Amino acid sequence: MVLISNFAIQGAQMLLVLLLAPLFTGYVRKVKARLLRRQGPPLFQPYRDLARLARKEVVLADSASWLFRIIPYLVFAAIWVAASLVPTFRTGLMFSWSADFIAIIALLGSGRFFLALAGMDVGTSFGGIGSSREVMIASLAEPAMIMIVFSLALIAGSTQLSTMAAFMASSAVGLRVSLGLALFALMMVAIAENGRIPIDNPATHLELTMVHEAMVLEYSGRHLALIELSGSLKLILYVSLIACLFAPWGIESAGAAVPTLAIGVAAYIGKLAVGGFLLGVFETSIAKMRVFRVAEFLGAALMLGLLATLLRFVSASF
Amino acid sequence: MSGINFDIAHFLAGTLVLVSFLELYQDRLYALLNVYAAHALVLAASVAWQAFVQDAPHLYVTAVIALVFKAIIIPVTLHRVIVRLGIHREIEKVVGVGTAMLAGMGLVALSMVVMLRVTQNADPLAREDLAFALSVVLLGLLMMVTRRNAVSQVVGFMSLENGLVLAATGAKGMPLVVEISVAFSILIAFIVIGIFLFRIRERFDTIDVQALDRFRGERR
Amino acid sequence: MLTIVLLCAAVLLVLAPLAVALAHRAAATQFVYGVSMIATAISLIAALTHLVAAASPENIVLPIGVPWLGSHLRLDALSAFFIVVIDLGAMTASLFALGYGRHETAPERVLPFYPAFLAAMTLVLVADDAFTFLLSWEFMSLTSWAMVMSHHRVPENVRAGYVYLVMASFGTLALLLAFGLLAGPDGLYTFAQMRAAHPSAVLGALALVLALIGAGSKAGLVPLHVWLPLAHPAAPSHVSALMSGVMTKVAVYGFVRIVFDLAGGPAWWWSIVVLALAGATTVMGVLYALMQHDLKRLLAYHTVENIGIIFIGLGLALAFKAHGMLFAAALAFTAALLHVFNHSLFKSLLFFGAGAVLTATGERDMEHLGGLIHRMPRTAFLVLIGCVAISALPPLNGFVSEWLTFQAILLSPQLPSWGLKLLVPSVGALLALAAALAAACFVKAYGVTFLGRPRTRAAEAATETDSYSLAAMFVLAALCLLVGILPGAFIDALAPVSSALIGEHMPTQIGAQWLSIVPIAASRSSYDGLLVFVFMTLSGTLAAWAIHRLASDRLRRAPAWDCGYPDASPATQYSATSFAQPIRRVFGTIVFRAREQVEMPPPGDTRPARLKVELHDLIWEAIYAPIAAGTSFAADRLNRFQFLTIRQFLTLVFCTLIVLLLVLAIWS
Amino acid sequence: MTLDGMAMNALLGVLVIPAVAAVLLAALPNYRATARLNVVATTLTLVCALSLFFAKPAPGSYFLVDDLNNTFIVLTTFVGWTTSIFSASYIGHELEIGRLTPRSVRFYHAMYQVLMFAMNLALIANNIGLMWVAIELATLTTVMMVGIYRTHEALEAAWKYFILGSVGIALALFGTILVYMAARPVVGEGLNAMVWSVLVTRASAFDPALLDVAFVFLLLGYGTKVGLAPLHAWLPDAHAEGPTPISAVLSGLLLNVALYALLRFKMLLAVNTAALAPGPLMVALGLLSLVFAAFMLYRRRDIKRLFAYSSIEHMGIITFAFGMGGPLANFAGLLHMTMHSLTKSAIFFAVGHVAQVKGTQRISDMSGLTETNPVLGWGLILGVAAIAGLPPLGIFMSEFLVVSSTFARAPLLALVLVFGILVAFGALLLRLNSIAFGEPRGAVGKTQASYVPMFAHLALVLAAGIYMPPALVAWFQNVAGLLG
Repeated sequence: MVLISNFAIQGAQMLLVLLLAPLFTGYVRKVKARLLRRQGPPLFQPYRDLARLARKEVVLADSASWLFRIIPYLVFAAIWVAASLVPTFRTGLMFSWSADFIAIIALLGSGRFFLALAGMDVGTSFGGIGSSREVMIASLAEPAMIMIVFSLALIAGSTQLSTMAAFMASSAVGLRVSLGLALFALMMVAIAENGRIPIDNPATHLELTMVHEAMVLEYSGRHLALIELSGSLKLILYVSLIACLFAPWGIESAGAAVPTLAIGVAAYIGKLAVGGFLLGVFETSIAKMRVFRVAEFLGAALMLGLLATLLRFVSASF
Repeated sequence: MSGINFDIAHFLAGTLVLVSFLELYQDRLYALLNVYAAHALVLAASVAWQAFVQDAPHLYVTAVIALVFKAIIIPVTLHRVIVRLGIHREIEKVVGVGTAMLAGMGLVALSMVVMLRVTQNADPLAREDLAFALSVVLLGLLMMVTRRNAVSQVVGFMSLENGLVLAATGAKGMPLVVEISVAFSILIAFIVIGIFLFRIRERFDTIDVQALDRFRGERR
Repeated sequence: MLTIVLLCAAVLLVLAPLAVALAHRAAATQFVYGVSMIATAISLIAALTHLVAAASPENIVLPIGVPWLGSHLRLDALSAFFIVVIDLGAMTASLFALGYGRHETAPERVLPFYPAFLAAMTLVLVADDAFTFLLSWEFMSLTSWAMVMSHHRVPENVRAGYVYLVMASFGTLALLLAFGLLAGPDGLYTFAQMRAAHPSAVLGALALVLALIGAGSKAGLVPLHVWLPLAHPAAPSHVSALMSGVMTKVAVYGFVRIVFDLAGGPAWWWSIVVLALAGATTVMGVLYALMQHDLKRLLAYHTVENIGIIFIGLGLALAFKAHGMLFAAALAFTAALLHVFNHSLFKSLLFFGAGAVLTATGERDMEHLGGLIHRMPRTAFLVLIGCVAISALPPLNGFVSEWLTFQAILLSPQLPSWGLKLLVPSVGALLALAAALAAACFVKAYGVTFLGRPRTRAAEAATETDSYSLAAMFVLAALCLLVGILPGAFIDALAPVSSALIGEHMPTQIGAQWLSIVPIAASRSSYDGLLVFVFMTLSGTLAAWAIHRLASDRLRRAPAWDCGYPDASPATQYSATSFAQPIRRVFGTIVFRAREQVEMPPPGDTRPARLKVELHDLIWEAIYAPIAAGTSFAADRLNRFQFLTIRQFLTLVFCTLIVLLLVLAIWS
Repeated sequence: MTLDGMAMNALLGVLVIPAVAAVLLAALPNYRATARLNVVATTLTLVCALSLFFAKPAPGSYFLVDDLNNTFIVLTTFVGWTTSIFSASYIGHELEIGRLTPRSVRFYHAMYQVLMFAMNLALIANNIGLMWVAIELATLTTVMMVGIYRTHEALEAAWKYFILGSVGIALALFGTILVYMAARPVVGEGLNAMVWSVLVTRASAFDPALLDVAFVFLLLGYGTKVGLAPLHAWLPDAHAEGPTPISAVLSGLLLNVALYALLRFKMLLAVNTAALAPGPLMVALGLLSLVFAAFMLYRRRDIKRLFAYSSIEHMGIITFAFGMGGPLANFAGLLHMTMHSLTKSAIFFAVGHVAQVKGTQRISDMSGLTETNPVLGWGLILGVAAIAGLPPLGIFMSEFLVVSSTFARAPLLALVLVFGILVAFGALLLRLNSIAFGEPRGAVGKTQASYVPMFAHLALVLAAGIYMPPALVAWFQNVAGLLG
């Protein structure tokens, strides 16, 4: 019985993030549009886009290989698995122990690895630009992320997201310098990883400064749909990550009864709304930076993370 | 051994050192040869004296060799060689006479210091003799390294060897002395012939760099 | 078991002279590699049984070597584990060479040394006295040197061989000093005696430094790594695989044997030295690799990086051991050993791939390759697995060992000493940085070599490699996946090693729920490669099925879109150099004093624009160039003594005499 | 006939056979016959030397056979034997190309035997005067042979060797006289005061000061023959310009003989506690020679000169080892000495053939030897690997023992030693690479080389590196004990 309910909850979580992801993307777009005094596309536009893309036929470059065709599925799988292991409305998910925080980062890493390969596959100059810039950004973002993990794990005494979230929700945390630094770094990394302004602009094409879009330039049809979907999944993943670590309120602990779960879900959706709004505000209020400024931006994130970790190492009171 | 014998032996050895200094002082080849003859003469005398005092007749042989071979034949031959090869008569020195002299003094002092450490129970004659012999040897070496002409270097080597004979004869009852002196005479003969053969190379140290490179077989 | 291992080594040693005799026969290649494969397979099984059975050490003393000493041989858990690593690599390499060796131009320059090399490595691992150890150690260098010189007509290879052997004997001399120290003035050369001697702190410290120099120079620790990227690529590919994937592990073994086993209890600052070097090695190695466009050299530099990762684990183990935190020490130590195993797997796999590419195209330079995935799909697939593994991405094996290392780092705040408190997290950051950069580097390597469009005729004409090579690569790839999804079994196999050297071992992993690994406690951290793998396959196939079923599965081939700049020329693709440009901009300017200058001809001028990139190998310029210069300066100065005149030589003699006499005079 | 009598005969045989052979060879005109006779003579000598193992004659006032010189005698006669085999083919080739005339070959063979005689005499002499005479004889004969080609370089080299040698002779004699002087008050006048076996028993009572001075002179005198820097000047040229068999004998044997003489006197001083320890002097000269020669190796362009300098280097190591003393170091020194003789002569065999094939001794004119003459090339590589102390060859073991035993006693010295070894290794490898590998250059003619001696030596070196027969070991250890 318990087993089944656990399965059910795990499945619910997977579906939840999958279904919410496009909506969240649409929501952020909407927010940005409103802030720019535009009407903006309807909230559910992303779903329509995905559906249309999925129905269209795939136009594949002559020089594309078999790898190019399976990569979208690989990327989607990696990111979906990662997203389904981040506690959203309830900790102690059934399979949460199968991959801790570090493993989740690494899963995202594999997703990026394959996407970058896809950029190189067709053998076009744009794809190359995209991939090389993507790996450059990643080479700074990942260590920063690991540092953040370190500092948080040292506070919570675990790299297990459920445990960490539970600990954060408890009163034992208190306000800590390292927490602040980690949060700040995490936000910077999240922005970079999701290719948001000021690192990259998801809404542009044919611009020499684009990164993510250049990589996936050759994709079309269902492949493109999957990649768009994984993009939204990644975004929602990061937001719920920040939510569960720094705003763990309302996350139901393991073994909570079904009706109370509804509260958890509600809280989660609330957090998403806030997070999306803040993201929109941030993006509209800042200008995109030159590609090689990104290094400094992420370098700063890395330093913040390292500082947080060092503080934790030096004394447990930080 | 009675005092007088000791004194004479001592005197002769001392004279040998003195003559070595004279050699060091010369700057003409002929003069040098003459001085060397004197050197050999003194050696002969001292060896003979040793033969007498130790009543070791075989030492007379050495004395005779010294007298005939070193004091007469060699100088004459070298004289010939110089004439025949038209070696010019200047002795080319690396360092000036004065410096050489000072160095010589230093060497004599050194040999004294080294030898006088020898404890008294080794008999005094041997001790003094060794001191002088060592200084003669060192002076000979000094001469070899401060002279440029082949001939004067040979003379240096020969006076070095005189020092050895002095030591050997001074060493009472040492076997093989004669054989050794003979062997050395042959050695010297070789050297003289050598110079004769190597007439192209009047000096042991040429300043001609190409020649060096050619001969050393490097840098071809 | 030991006897079996020794017999296999003996067979290999006998094989060497046979190979000399047979070298010119047609069947020689098949014969030599076939026999080597069988021999290594047998001793692999023997060592594996010894390791898994956690049997007690076995000793044998042969009446050879230093006369009054004999040659002591010993098989304990540590050597058994490393023999497994060596023989696995050797076996697959021989299998690969069964096919690859056919293309060898001068087999008589490789065949005799190959089995001798394998035997030497095995003997190093079972040696139990200093003489036998060093003998086999240097013999290993010698034989591998001979194979590096096999293509001796290429001047670079000759230079590589030179640097290699000089560095090798430098390392050997350092180890010799270390052993001389541990053995003491009356020559107690057996390891048993050294263990019994319990060296003092100072002795131990000196031994550590010397071992770091000796073993480090063989393993390729920065700054002693310079020979490695020269020598490894120069050898035939299966030998490169052995040198990179396996011989460096023998060096690690040497370090572990001396520092953990012989040198007595560690002092806490040892770990500082080791960790600092290891951190530098890790990042420098991968940065060097990123700047390469020679495939095999890139792989060689990655060996440097991975050696760094291994030494990070060892350094942590030292730190924990010094502070008596044996449990954490066991974790770090196991992580290091597991990475030893993993690296031997995927590095051999990748070098085999490079070898296959080399035989198919005759090219090592990535800038002349491309699009091979179309022409050699199987190789491409297997190499891809290797790339994912070495980039430490789940669910493959590379990630597991790095994950364990991270877990060990997370335990280190309990370390009391301040130096470590500051050093360890920075090392962790370096490790993370290296991991990310490695991924970038292999995106570059794989993308430029196998993906895109062929850049030269040679790349277009490539054909799939032979079945032997494919088999060898397949075995390794399968193992990479296996270790990735079932790490628990392998960790348990390492338990006897760590309990022998650390005195403690990680909790038994088999039996944790769903075959996950739990280094400390389930609440603290756990990872389940199997489950992640299953999840990914499930969701991937699910998505594919759903879309193909519910939406469309139609597909049309067309020219590449490329934002509407259709350009047929493959020259417009991103090259390896251009791919590395952003990272070069970010890191290279400091680490390599990288300078880029662009010559842009004025409008109307038809000359092509040129981009010149200038890189400096600062380590070479700072350390090795001065040494070379100094040597030749001294040689020139002293060489004047060859050209003195007889008189001047006499003067030398005279002066010596005077000096000695003066000594006498002053003495009294 | 009694065992002792047999031993006495063997002893005489070692001397008489070469002497007789020398006379015969001087007389016989025919080349083939003389070459054969040469080999036969050396073979017989070897047999006699070997028989000395089984029965040693009682020490007389002139002759002495103990473990120490037994080692050297056997080594000398053995290398002399193999070298005579090698020289048969080598000199044959020299005759063909007309570098040597039949007359000079006769002279050469005669001199070869005289040299053997002199060296054996020096080794078994119990009388320090006799020993001196013998070594000088050996020197003079080698002078003759070095000059045998009558080329300008050869004469130059011979002349230099001659002059420096003579000075060495003089110094050594002075030292000998001093030893006599030291001995006389204790032992009494006459022959006994020069008999080593007597001296060594009474040396403790000798006047230390005299012994000190004596040792300084002997060190310089015989050190000149050993080729220790800075007394080495004659050695490279003599090796380079003489016929290769002589280079082999010089490096392999004569240097050893001179060092042997030094060791005898070192043992004298070791007995006398008041005298200064000879060790430090030998250590200093040894290290100096090692480091100096190591750097000199880098600028060599002539292949024979290259290996001549490597001989200086190894003599340095050996002297260092004996200077350090102690069972381990002495054992290592003896082993190193034996291994060096075998290896270096093997290398010179190879080099001789290489020079004949390529028609030059210039390293820059020979390249890719493993392509053009594989057997020769790999033989040379093996030889250089051995001389560079790479396993599993013998010198590795001796260097292992020297370095490891020294480091525990005098770390700094060991560091210098290691430094020198490494520098030398770098130079040797550099040259080896350019000779054995790379695009083949120079003439690629074949030669009727006799590879047997070379590979015989290398096989021995290899065997010794892995397994040493207990008899040999016991014997070395005994000698090491004698050396103190």
